[in-house]
Amino acid sequence: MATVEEVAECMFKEVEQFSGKKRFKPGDLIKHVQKELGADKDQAKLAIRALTEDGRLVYSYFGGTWLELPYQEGAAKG
Amino acid sequence: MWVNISEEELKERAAVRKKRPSDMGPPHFEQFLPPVIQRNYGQWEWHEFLRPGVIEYRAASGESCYVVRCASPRLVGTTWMESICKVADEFADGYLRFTTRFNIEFNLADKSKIEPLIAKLESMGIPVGGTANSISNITHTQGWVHCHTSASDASGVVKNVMEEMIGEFKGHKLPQRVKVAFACCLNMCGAVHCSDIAILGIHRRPPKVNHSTLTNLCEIPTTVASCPTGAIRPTTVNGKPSVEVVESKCMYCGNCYTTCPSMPIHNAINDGISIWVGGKVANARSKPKFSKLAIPFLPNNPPKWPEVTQAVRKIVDVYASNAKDWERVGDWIDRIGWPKFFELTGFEFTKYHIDDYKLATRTMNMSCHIRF
Amino acid sequence: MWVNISEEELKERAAVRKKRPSDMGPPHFEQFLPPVIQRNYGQWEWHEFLRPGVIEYRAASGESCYVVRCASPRLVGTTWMESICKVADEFADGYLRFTTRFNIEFNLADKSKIEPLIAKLESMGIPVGGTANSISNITHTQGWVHCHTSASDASGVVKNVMEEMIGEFKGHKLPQRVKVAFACCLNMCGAVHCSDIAILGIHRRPPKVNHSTLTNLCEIPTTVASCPTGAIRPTTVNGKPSVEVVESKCMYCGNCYTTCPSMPIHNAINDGISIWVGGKVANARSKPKFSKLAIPFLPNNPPKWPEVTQAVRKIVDVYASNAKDWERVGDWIDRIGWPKFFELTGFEFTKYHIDDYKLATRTMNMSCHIRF
Amino acid sequence: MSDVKTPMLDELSGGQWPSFVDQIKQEAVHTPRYNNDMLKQLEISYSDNRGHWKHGGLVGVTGYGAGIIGRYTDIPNEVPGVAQFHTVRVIPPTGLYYTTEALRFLMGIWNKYGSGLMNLHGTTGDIIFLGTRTNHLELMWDELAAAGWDLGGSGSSNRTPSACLGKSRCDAACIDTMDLIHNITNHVMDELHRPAFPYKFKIKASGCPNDCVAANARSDLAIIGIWKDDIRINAAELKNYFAKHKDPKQGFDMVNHVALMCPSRCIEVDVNAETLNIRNGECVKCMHCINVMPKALHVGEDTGAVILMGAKAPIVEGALMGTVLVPFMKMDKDDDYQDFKDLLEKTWDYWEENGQNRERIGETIQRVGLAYFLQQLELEPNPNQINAPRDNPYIFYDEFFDEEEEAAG
Amino acid sequence: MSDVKTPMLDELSGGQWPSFVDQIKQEAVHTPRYNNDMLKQLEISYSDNRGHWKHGGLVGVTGYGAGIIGRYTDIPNEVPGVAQFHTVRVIPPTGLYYTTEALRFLMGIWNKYGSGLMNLHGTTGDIIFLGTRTNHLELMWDELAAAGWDLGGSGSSNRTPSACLGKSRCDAACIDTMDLIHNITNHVMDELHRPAFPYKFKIKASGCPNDCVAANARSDLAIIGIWKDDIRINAAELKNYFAKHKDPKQGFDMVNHVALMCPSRCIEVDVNAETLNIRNGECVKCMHCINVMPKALHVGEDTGAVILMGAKAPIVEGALMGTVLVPFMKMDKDDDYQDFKDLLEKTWDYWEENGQNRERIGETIQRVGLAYFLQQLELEPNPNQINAPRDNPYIFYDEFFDEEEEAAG
Ligand code: SRM
Ligand code: SRM
Ligand code: SRM
Ligand code: SRM
Ligand code: SF4
Ligand code: SF4
Ligand code: SF4
Ligand code: SF4
Ligand code: SF4
Ligand code: SF4
Ligand code: SF4
Ligand code: SF4
Repeated sequence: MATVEEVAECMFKEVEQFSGKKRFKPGDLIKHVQKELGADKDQAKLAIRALTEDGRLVYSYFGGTWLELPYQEGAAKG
Repeated sequence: MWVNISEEELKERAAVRKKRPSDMGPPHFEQFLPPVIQRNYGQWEWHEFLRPGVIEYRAASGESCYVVRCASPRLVGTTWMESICKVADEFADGYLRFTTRFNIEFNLADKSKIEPLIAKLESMGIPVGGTANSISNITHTQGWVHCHTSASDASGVVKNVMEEMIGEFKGHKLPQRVKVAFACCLNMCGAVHCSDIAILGIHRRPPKVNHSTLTNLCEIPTTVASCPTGAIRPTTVNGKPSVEVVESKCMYCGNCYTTCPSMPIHNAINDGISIWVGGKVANARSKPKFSKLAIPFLPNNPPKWPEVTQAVRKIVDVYASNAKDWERVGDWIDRIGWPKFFELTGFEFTKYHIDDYKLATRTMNMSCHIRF
Repeated sequence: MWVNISEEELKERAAVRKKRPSDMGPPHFEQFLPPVIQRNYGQWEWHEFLRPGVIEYRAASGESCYVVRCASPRLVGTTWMESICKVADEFADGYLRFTTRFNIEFNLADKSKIEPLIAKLESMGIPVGGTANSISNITHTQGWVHCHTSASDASGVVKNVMEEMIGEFKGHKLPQRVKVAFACCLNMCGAVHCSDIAILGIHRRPPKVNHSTLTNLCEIPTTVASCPTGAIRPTTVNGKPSVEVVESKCMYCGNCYTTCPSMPIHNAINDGISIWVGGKVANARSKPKFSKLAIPFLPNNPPKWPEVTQAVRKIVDVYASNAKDWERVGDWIDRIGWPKFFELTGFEFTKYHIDDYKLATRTMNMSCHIRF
Repeated sequence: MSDVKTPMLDELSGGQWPSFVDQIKQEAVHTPRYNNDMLKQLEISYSDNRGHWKHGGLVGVTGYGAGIIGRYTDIPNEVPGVAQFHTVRVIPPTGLYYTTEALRFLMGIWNKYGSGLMNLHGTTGDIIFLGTRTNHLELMWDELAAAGWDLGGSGSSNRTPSACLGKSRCDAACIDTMDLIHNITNHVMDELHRPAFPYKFKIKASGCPNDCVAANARSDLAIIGIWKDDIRINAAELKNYFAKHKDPKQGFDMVNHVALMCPSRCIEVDVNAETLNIRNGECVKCMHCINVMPKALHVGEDTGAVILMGAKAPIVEGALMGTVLVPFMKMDKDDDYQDFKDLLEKTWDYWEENGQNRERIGETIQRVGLAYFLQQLELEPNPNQINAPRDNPYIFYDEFFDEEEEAAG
Repeated sequence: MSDVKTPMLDELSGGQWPSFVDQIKQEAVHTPRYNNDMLKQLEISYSDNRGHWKHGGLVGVTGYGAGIIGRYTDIPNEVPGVAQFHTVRVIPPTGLYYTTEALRFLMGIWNKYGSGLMNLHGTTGDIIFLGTRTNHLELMWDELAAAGWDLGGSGSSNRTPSACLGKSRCDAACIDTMDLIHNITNHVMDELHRPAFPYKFKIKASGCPNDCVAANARSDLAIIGIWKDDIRINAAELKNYFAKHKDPKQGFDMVNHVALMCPSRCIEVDVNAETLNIRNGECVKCMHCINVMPKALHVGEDTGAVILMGAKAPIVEGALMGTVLVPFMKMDKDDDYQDFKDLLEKTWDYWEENGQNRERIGETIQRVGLAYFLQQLELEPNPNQINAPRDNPYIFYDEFFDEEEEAAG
């Protein structure tokens, strides 16, 4: 059984790898770690919590909610 | 930093932030209930309207709670709210309540305070009413005050319509309650899809793509994915990757603009307002109903939006003089029929009124029930 | 050649065939109208039911036309029809008429002939009735007598149901007319989609492909194209081209079998009958309504189909004892609600009753209108 | 009687309702060459719980593409007499009135060329001759045609139109359905006999909204009589109904049976004053009050027809009732029903051009949208065409301001 | 007053209905750093007929994925004060009762960290603080949290649940909506703050079918109070209503206002005998008669809730009202509303697994079919879930006889 830290790392890598090409919903990442690591949903949620509380991933909201690497957004750029 | 906080405090805060409480939910409502309500919670036996804006609730204990309801612009500043708090302190022991339609309520245990309270509110320019067969406050949304996809201003239209309907707010002169709602775009954050009279801001043109800024500000795949109807597709403009919009697929929701600021949906001359009627939520008598299209387009005409105000006035007047007691707008129209509705209001019936979306089949008159 | 025509005549005919008339349409109806009807055509003022099966029509001239209506099995032989013609000659000056529900009508100018005519018909075993608040003849289709896609027999079921309903045919004892229809497959050549009580033969399994004969008898592309839902696709079986059926897409219409005899749709143990209720065509009171599913499956149980007969009896009895005067079955159910319908009939409510087709959204109870 | 053993069918012989089994048995005596095997096959179906027919699409008479439905047994060795057993559809006189002379002629033909079994009538309204052989078709048709009887529709044709008895005998008829349908049937002869449509097309006419020919539910194009002015009231007869109301033995209730059953609630009855008032502007012409009191109430005098389009059975897109295209059209006999024929023409033109294969006109309308369809047929939008306006905001505005122009102007 | 020139807005100042313009102008005096530019931008919108905001998706407070909506002006050079103008959603006390003390605390925070403008309330029911800057968010949140106020939902989260005032003041309440929603709100904290659903999810509870919080139309999961037994009648008060009926001055009509408006026509009134009889088995619990005579008629005593699912605004598949899932569920306080929580759990499990991106639960139900959805949630089919059974014959029979077996057996 993977630890919450490992689950978080797995999620982070997925987001990092596709940054700029694909966006992930929390649900996508949960399904990803379920598939990759056999993590359960509660673990996955704790991992997201750790990632966002540490600011490694940020939530964004565009129609729906996404998890992304922190960046400066277009709307703020003028 | 516009806030007056010292560097020190800032650092201190950052340190404790990790331990900041979270997920504590709302404070328990009990502490905010006026004593007469705490005492009689769940024991109410009947209610009666003493006058427009005032309701008496009688409990099994024999005690009564007197509610005085007054208007609020919903978009309030702390300055004004402070004056409301003062009224609550003076007349209602420091308790007050908001309704699900943004009105303010004072719950009194003491009947003798009703008239002085009303006098006070009126002196402050705050109308009392919105109960029973009135037009209560308008359920509405942000408009140009805060939302990016708005096709019209919410607060401005609401102000004008309520100004026109002030008599209906302050009186019980209609056959039934008339629930009015406003939403500034098809997202319909107001209750527009199920209101007696609904005012809906509409875009009529697809977003305009600003090809020069798009690649800087937005990711192409995300932008393409943002469209719920698949109207956006990648393309190349002047050798640079960009997107284009298939006009026939766009239903003007502005979702692409949410995702990508280079796709503004506003269109000063084509944005405007549509009017819908006959919706309701309550299960009283008929089942809940959706609002149906009455007027497909009225121009945005700030600051007074006279076309909109007049249209609402027309509907209210025709309804008031034709419906039976207790008949909601939608029930009344169902009884007299849509041909009569268009005849009585003088609104034009156009091809736009005929549904052509997924469930359109069920809106067609598949019968010989005809009215001449 | 089973016909007795000489070789000579055959040749002769072939010669003149080129000049055979065509497109002459129906003979003009006027020549078939009884004189009392010719005289008063378009001048009728009112009608009155003198007894079940007998209607008086009064014309402006003061003349009356008396109609006597009797049953017919619709599937008739020339032998029996000759005996009917004799009756028409004897009592109705050689005129007779068929109704849109296969009944036979004699239009009399002379009131005194009514009773002898009825006596004659009854002596021939032909019941008189089918007017007003009765169960008239059943609108039905071919069944095993002539159609290839039938999931049940039409004439057999109809015979059994009418035998059971003979009292309702001969009397005016129901709250309103009850229109019954039968169709042997989803094509619904009867009026099953809009009848008070509808009996529908149903297949429940897709056609079985006879791979060995298919290439001989059918063209693959035509067979594939024959399926209205695209459930058929080309495949290869034992090296030979054939087709396969995607089960989840098949809705058992038998259209493929029409095109290709190697795809029989019959299934002796899974074919059967479903019962539908509450449809109507007339615009009287409510708009025309579709029939709604009451019983998803009853077995084919020839020759008596007792399950079907009993189900119809149940519906008729519950309706007769609960509906108000003038209320059609569908209007009655709409008033008391479907939960009560299932309670009163004792029919089981199942997942099959819940619509999941294109317009299903509009069949869901999107309200708190609930009956306990 | 025939000596074919049919123990199961025999259980349906006799009884109080005329038996189809007896009909076949009688014809098995009369025309055994088909009907002995017909009985045999039917008994087999009753035992093995399935039909035994196969469709045959290739039969017909020279020059026509309609009127014959081919059928073959799937057990020809057991029942060679019905190895071929096709049906012939014959157009009946509009209104289904006959003389015995005419019927006897038809029966004579059928005894000669077919099984002697028939349906009077098919559900579309044709005379159905049930069961003959391919090589008899032309011969039979020679004789029918010579006597002035024509074949009915089938396949992707305009099917045999039908009418309620209308003005011939009914006090409610707003239009002369029989004259109209006779006229229209002759008008569509080519389309009826030489199928060229995307799919079948049915026309039915009822004289009033009671719709005794089920046009609203079973015809692609329904013509249903209606009136525009007020319901006529016969005061004297109305008094009689009030008297009936007051006599409890009569079981007649002017309030519950008339006023409260009016769907638009536009009838006010005062049983004491014996007055009945109808707000005709709200009346939906449903016929109910007229049906209940046929002596006192009558349809108006300014009559015409509602034209509805698109009814059909469920396959494929789900059943449809006809939807109102024209709320009121005069049915002008003197003008040879030209307005209606023009509409028919336009409908066919559009459908032939744009209908997909196996798509009934009702499905075409659903697919392209009613508003668009009306435009193509040059018909005006009218609120009577709908139950209610749209409740979704997906309006395809095709009128808007051109920004360049505005900017310039 | 602020010296920003707003000639158009000024036309909406004053009047009989409280003016939002006056509110902003007052705050422009009080908190000019945001509101002068707020006024300026709004005046621009009024002149050029369009909004000037851009969405910003990235703002939030650490650890939460909800509660903040980002906004930027698209003309930052002209109105730098609102270059950033985000909103903050705060969960209000269930039922929207406040003390002035509590309100003053909130206002104090907002004067310190934001524009001083707010919505009381948003249409979902949150306290909306309107307009602040990114770098103020955490600071403000420190103070709010310390005082026990929490942020509301946004994005693909469980949104802030809301309730009508229910038993706190209403004589019609069948369930204790405020207690229920307070409880549920605490129960969904994680789903509210850390969005992980396919799309938003809203829960609302009304105490009776009058539905004063519009749950039936505006919440993915609606809990609406109802009763199973008979409507209670207070005989003495009923007499008073009959008296009212007989006094023409009162404008009260027991027949027209009560009996004839009952949708199921299950009320019989005899004004002479002064009796009123309700056939409760046919009553659809619509509330109408109780609304008209609140002193004489009362909801029953065997109370619980209807659970409806799937209401939503039109985008994308068209608006939906909630559809009945469970016709009657006991709302058991002592059991901590466990039945309801179990249903919620099952719903989320199914939807998280099977919902498509941006698909509200109502759309999921439409897509998979209600019957199938019920099966997944282990709920029984019940005729109260539908208006009417299917009218199309496309039944997917998944029970049938296996031919091999039959043949063998
Ligand atoms: C205070 C409030 C609930 C709250 O928690 O805030 C409320 C309170 C009451 N409602 Fe309501 N309703 C409130 C919003 C609603 C809504 C929701 C809305 O307005 O968006 C509805 C459904 C709207 C709709 O159908 O479109 C609503 C539909 C009703 C009805 C049903 C009306 C009908 O269609 O017949 C009644 C029954 C009645 O009219 O007697 C009712 C009755 C009542 C009663 C009489 C119930 C009672 O016994 O306490 C309350 C006082 C009535 C009054 O104000 O006239 N209330 N009521 C809401 C006041 C809003 C406002 O400020 O105007
Ligand atoms: C003979 C008749 C039934 C009867 O026993 O009376 C009949 C018999 C057949 N119908 Fe029908 N239909 C008959 C009236 C109807 C009706 C009723 C009506 O016309 O009022 C309908 C429903 C209304 C409608 O048109 O929608 C009807 C809807 C169908 C359908 C489904 C069409 C659809 O769009 O949903 C089919 C399937 C097809 O066309 O492939 C069909 C197909 C057939 C075929 C041709 C089956 C086939 O594909 O070979 C049947 C030939 C049976 C046979 O053995 O002769 N038949 N068919 C009726 C014609 C007799 C006549 O001309 O008077
Ligand atoms: C003879 C016939 C017309 C024809 O051209 O053949 C006919 C004749 C009359 N119909 Fe009909 N209807 C005939 C089929 C129909 C049909 C079609 C059908 O049965 O498939 C309908 C629509 C079916 C439906 O709604 O599902 C039909 C719906 C009506 C109604 C409306 C009933 C209602 O829903 O209230 C009336 C009015 C009434 O009941 O007084 C009516 C009334 C009448 C009257 C009283 C009209 C009149 O004044 O002449 C006629 C005698 C009534 C009777 O038989 O009780 N007729 N009538 C048909 C007899 C069929 C039969 O043998 O039973
Ligand atoms: C603030 C509020 C309107 C208001 O002025 O009160 C609001 C504002 C927005 N809504 Fe809403 N919605 C608000 C209640 C609603 C409601 C009403 C309700 O909850 O009862 C609805 C209709 C009911 C429903 O949920 O279906 C609603 C249906 C939408 C939709 C369409 C959702 C759909 O499935 O059809 C969107 C579009 C989206 O989610 O992308 C949307 C999106 C938005 C966004 C976030 C626009 C966006 O994509 O950025 C708006 C942010 C405006 C801003 O400037 O802050 N908002 N939104 C309401 C929330 C305040 C609160 O928390 O109390
Ligand atoms: S209705 Fe549209 S424009 Fe108005 S607040 Fe909601 S999302 Fe924004
Ligand atoms: S406005 Fe909506 S429908 Fe149109 S392109 Fe943008 S996202 Fe798509
Ligand atoms: S309903 Fe089906 S089986 Fe019966 S006659 Fe029509 S097509 Fe043939
Ligand atoms: S029975 Fe109908 S749906 Fe099924 S495969 Fe054959 S043609 Fe297709
Ligand atoms: S449809 Fe009307 S006109 Fe025709 S027979 Fe029936 S009642 Fe008479
Ligand atoms: S015809 Fe029908 S709608 Fe018109 S008044 Fe009579 S009952 Fe009412
Ligand atoms: S929904 Fe019912 S219980 Fe709640 S406030 Fe309205 S009337 Fe009272
Ligand atoms: S609650 Fe509604 S349905 Fe029930 S008796 Fe009262 S009015 Fe009729």
